[in-house]
Amino acid sequence: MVVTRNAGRYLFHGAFRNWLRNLAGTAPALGSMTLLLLLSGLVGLSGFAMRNLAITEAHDASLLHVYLRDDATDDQVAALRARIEADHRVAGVGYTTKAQALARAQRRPGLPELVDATDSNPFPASLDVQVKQVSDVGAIDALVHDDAAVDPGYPTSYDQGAYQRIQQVMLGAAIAGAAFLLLLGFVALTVTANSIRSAIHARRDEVTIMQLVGAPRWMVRGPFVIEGALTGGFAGLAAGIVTLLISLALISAGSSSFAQVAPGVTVEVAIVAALLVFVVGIALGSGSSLFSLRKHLES
Amino acid sequence: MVVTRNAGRYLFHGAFRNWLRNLAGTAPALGSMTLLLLLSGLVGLSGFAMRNLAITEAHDASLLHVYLRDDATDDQVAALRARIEADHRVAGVGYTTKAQALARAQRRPGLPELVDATDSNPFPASLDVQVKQVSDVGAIDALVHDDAAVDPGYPTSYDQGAYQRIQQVMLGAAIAGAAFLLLLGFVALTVTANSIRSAIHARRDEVTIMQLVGAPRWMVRGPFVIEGALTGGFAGLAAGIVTLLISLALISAGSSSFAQVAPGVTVEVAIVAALLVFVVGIALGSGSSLFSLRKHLES
Amino acid sequence: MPGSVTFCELPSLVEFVGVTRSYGSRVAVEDIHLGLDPGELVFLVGPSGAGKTTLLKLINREIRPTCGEVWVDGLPAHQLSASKVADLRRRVGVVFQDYKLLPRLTALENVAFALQVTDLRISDEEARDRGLDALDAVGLGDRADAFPHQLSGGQQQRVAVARAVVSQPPLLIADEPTGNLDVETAWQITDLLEDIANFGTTVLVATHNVEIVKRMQRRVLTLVDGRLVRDQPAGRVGRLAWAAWS
Amino acid sequence: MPGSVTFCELPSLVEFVGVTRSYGSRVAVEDIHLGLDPGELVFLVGPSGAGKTTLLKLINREIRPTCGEVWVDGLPAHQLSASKVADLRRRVGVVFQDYKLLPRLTALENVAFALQVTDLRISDEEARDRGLDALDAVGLGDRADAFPHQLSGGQQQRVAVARAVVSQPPLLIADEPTGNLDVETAWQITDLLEDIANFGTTVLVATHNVEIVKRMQRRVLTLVDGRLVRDQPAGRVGRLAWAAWS
Ligand SMILES: Nc1ncnc2c1ncn2[C@@H]1O[C@H](COP(=O)(O)OP(=O)(O)OP(=O)(O)O)[C@@H](O)[C@H]1O
Ligand SMILES: Nc1ncnc2c1ncn2[C@@H]1O[C@H](COP(=O)(O)OP(=O)(O)OP(=O)(O)O)[C@@H](O)[C@H]1O
Ligand SMILES: [Mg+2]
Ligand SMILES: [Mg+2]
Repeated sequence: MVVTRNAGRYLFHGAFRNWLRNLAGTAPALGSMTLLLLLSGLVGLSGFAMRNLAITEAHDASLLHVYLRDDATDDQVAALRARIEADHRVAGVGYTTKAQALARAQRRPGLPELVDATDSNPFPASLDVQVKQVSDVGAIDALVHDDAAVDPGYPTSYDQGAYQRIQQVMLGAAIAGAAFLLLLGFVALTVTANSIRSAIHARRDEVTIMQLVGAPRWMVRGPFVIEGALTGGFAGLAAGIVTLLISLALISAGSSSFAQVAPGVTVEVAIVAALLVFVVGIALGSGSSLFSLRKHLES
Repeated sequence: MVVTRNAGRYLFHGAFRNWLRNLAGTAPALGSMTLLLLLSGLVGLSGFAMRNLAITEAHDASLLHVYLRDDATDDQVAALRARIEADHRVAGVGYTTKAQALARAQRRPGLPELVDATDSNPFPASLDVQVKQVSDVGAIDALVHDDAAVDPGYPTSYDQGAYQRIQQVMLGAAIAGAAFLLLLGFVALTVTANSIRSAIHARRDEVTIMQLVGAPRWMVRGPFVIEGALTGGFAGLAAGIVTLLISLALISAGSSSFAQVAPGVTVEVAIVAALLVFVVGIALGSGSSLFSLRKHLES
Repeated sequence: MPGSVTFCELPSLVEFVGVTRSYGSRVAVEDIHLGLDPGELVFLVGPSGAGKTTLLKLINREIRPTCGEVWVDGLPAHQLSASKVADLRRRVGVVFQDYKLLPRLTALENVAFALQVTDLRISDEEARDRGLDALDAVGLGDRADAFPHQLSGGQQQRVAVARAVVSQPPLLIADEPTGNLDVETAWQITDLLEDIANFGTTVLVATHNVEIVKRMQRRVLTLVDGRLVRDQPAGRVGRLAWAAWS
Repeated sequence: MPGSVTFCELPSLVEFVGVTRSYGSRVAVEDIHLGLDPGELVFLVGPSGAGKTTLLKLINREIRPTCGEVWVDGLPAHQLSASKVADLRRRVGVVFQDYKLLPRLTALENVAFALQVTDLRISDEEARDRGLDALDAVGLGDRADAFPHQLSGGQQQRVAVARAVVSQPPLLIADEPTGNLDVETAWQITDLLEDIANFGTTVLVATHNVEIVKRMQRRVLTLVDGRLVRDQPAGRVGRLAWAAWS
C-alpha cells in the first residue's frame, strides 16, 4: 500500500516537477509536436471529407439509365424493374416518363424548336437504376441489355469507355490521396517521436546518474515516460483544441458551402478528431520516451 | 592572410569534425529535417501541378459559345468575329458550322432519330470564343449579346448562375489549397528550425565553455552555424534526391496519365525543386543555429 | 546453528580475484586480489591515473572487469545481469569523484531520491527528515533547497557525501570525497565516514589527502600503475608506499 | 621616456574596489578591496563556501559585481559590454574548479583551441607543438589524444591547467588546481605555476592545500564568509588566518 502510494507519488509528482523545471529544453519538442499533431488532425479531417466526397461522386457516377421501348407494356416494365430491384448490387430504382425526359431535354439549346417542329416525343422513358458500386454498373447493363422492355437501339446510358475512365480517375485519386495522407501521417509520427527522442537524448546524463544511484528500471524510466506523456499530452491538447476551433469556425461560417466542400464533417466528428489527436499525442510522447530510454538503458 | 586561412580552417575543419563526433545527438534533427524537407518538396511540386491543373480548368470553363442566327450573312459574322478578336480579354476565336453542331448533337441518345425525323438542321452555327479569364466571360457575353449576327433566342452558352458557381468553387479551391500549402510550409519550417534549436540547446554547455575561454563571437557561433548548415544541407540533399527520384519515377512511369494529373511537372521542374529543397535546408540549418545561439549568447 | 558463525569467520564484503580491466590497449588495473571485511575503513591511495577510480567503478559495476571476479556482498559484480545491477548498487553508497548530482533536483531532493531508491516504503516526510539530517551532518542544513549549480564546489561534494551515507548501506565507496574541501571540513567529513564505519558499514575511500591517511592509522591500499603494490594493515604508521616507490 | 617607469610604480594588474556580490539575498563576497601586482603568485584560501570561486568569477567577468569596481589589466570588468568580454578573457588564463573541458575535443584539441582563441595567427602545427609542450609540462604528453571522459579526474584537472597556461597570459587564475591530484603531482603543478609567475604572469590560486600554501611562503589572501579577513604578505610563515578564526 505505502509502496504503491509512494511509487505513484514519486512518479507523478516527480515527473510533473521535472517537466516544469525542464520546460526550456522541452519547448522545441512541444512546439513541433503541437504543429504536427494539429496538421495530422486537419489532414485527417480533410481525408474524411475527401472520402465522403468520393462516395458522393461514386454515387452520382453509378446512376444507370435503362431506356425503355416506347411500346413496352406495363407488365414488361414492372417485370424488368422487379428483376433489377432483386439484384443485390442495386441500391434503388427510379422511373422517368417520356414526358419528364422531354422536359429535361428542352433545357438544351436548339432542342425546343426541334421539339416544336415534330409532334411526337422522341425521348424514351427510362428506369433510373442506382447501383451500389461504380464497378458493378457494367454488370447491371449486361443484365438488362436484352430485356424485352428495353430499347434495342439505345438500351442504357452505360458507356464502357467513359465508365472505365471514371473508375480509373477515382482509383488514382484515392490512391494518391491515401498515399499522401499516409506520408503525412508517417512524417508527423516520426518527427514527433524524434522531438521527444532528442529531448531525452539531451538528458541522458540524468538517466545515467539515476542508474548509478541504484534506481530500479521503473524508477528511471517512469518519470521520463510520464514527462514524455506530459509533453505529448499538452501538445495534443493544444492541437486538439485548435483543430476543434478551426472545424467549428468553418462549419458555422459557411454552413452550406462548407458542407459541399467537406461533407460529413459535423461537430461530433470534429470532437472525435480532437480527442484522437490528444490521445495520439500522449501515446506518442510516452511511447517514444520509452523507446529512446530503452536504447540508453541497454548500453 | 594567415589569419583568414586559419580562421577558415578552424571554422570548416573544426565544424565538420564536431559534426561527425556529434552525429548521435544530431540524428533526430537530421531525420526530422529530411522528412519535412521531402514533404515540402513533394507538396511544392503538387502545388505547382495543382496550379497548372487549375489554369487548364479555368481555360476550359472560359470557352464561350456565341450562337449565330441561321440567316446571318457572312459579313455580319465576319464583323462580329473581328469585333470579338479585337477585344484584349479574348485569347482566340473558333467557328463551328451548323453541320458540325449537328454531328456533335447526334452523339446524344434519342437525338439521331429526332434528327432523322426532320429534314432541317435545328442546331445553330457558333463562334467559339476562348476568353483569357473566367471572370471576363460575362463581359464578353454582354458585348456580343445584341449583335445582328447573334441568335436572339439563345445568344450564347453563358449561364450567369453556373459561371458564378464555377468561379466560386475555383476561388474556394485556390484559397483552401494555398492555405494548406502555407500551413504545411510553416509547419515544415518551424519544426525543422525547432529540431536544430533543440540540438543546439543540448550543447549550450559547450557554448558557455567556449565563451569562458575567451573565444570571440564568431569563433563561438561559426562552428555551430556551420554544423547547422551541415545538418540542414545533408537533410536537404537527401530530401532533394528523394524528391527528384520520386518525380522522375512518376514522370517516366505514367508519362501520359501523370501529365494529366500533374501537368507541367517536367524533369527540369523536378530538378529545380530538388535544388530549392537543398538550399532551403542549408539556409534553415544555419539560420536557426544562429538564431538559437544568439539567445544563449546574449544571456 | 546460530552462534556457530564466529567473528573471525565473517565473509569478505568485497572480494577481488585476479581482476584486470583495460580500456582498449590501456591497462587501468591489473591482477588485483583484495578482500574488504564488514565495518572496515580502508584508504586507497596512489598517483593520479593509477586506477583508483577504475577499481571503485568495478565494485559498483559501472564497468565490468576484462578478466577476474568481483564479489560484492555475495553478488558476482563481474557477471551480473543488467536487471540485477540496481540490486547491487542499492547496497553500495557512492561518492563520485565528479559528484554526479541530478541537476534538476535540489540538494535535499538529490539526497531523498537516493533514500527512496533503496526503500520505497519510506514516506516523503521521513525521507525529508533523514535527508535534512544527512545534509546537517555535512554542514549543509541551510542549503537544502539550493540546486547543484547554486552550490560551491565543496558544497556539491558534501551533498554527494550526504547522498551516499543517507541510506546507511552495507558498503560505502568514496572517490576523493575531500578533494574540494578545506582542512576543517575535510576532517568533519572524515569523522562522518569513521562514524559510519563504526556502525558496521565497510568504507573504502580513494584519496590524495596524505594528512588524513596518516593520522587515521587505518588500512591503506596503494595502487601504482594499476597494480596493488602495498596493502598496509590498520594501526601501522609508515611512509606511503607509492611515495617511497616513486 | 623609457626607464622612467620604475619597478615600484607598476600598476596593479587586478584591482577590487569595494566589491560585493550577492546571489539573491545570499551575499557571496562582501566589500572586497584588493590589488594584485604583475608577476605575483598569490594564494586564496578559506573554508568551503567562503566565496573564493565567486571572487575568481568576478575577475573573469563570469559574473558582475552587485556593487563595486573590478579592474583587470586596465579593463573595467564590472561594466564591460558583452562584446568586450572576450577581449578580457583572452588576457586571463583560467583553471576552473570543475575543469570545463570541451567534451567533444581531445585533450590536445582543448589546449590548442584555447591557444588559437588568443591568437589566430598561430598555425596548426605551432598550436599542436605548444599544446603538446603544455601537456608534457603537466605530465600528460602521452594522453594528448584522449577525450575528457577517457581521462581520470586528476588527468582532466591537469588538462585544464595546461589549457590555462599554454598562451602565457598576463593573468592566470586557478580554482583548486590540485584538488584531485596526489602530493607528487600537486607539487609538479605548483612548480609550473611558480615558473609562470617568474616569467611575469600574475597567478592567483584558490586552494585548500595547506601544505603547499605553507611551504611556498607567498602572499596569502584569506576569505571567510565572503569577507577578506587577512592579507598576509609573502615570506611570512603563520597559522592560516581562517583556521585561527574558526
Ligand atoms: N574511458 C576510458 N578510456 C580510456 N582510458 C581510460 C578511461 N577511463 C580511465 N582511463 C585511463 O585509465 C587510467 C586509470 O584511470 P583512473 O580514473 O582509474 O585513475 P585514478 O587513479 O582515479 O586517477 P585520479 O586520481 O586522477 O582520479 C588512466 O590512465 C586513465 O587515463
Ligand atoms: N549561482 C548561485 N546561486 C546561489 N548561491 C550561490 C551561487 N553560486 C554560489 N553560491 C553560494 O555562494 C557562496 C560562495 O560560493 P563560492 O562558490 O564562491 O564558494 P567557494 O569559496 O568557492 O567554496 P568551495 O571551496 O567549496 O569551492 C556559497 O555559499 C554558495 O552556496
Ligand atoms: Mg579518480
Ligand atoms: Mg569554489
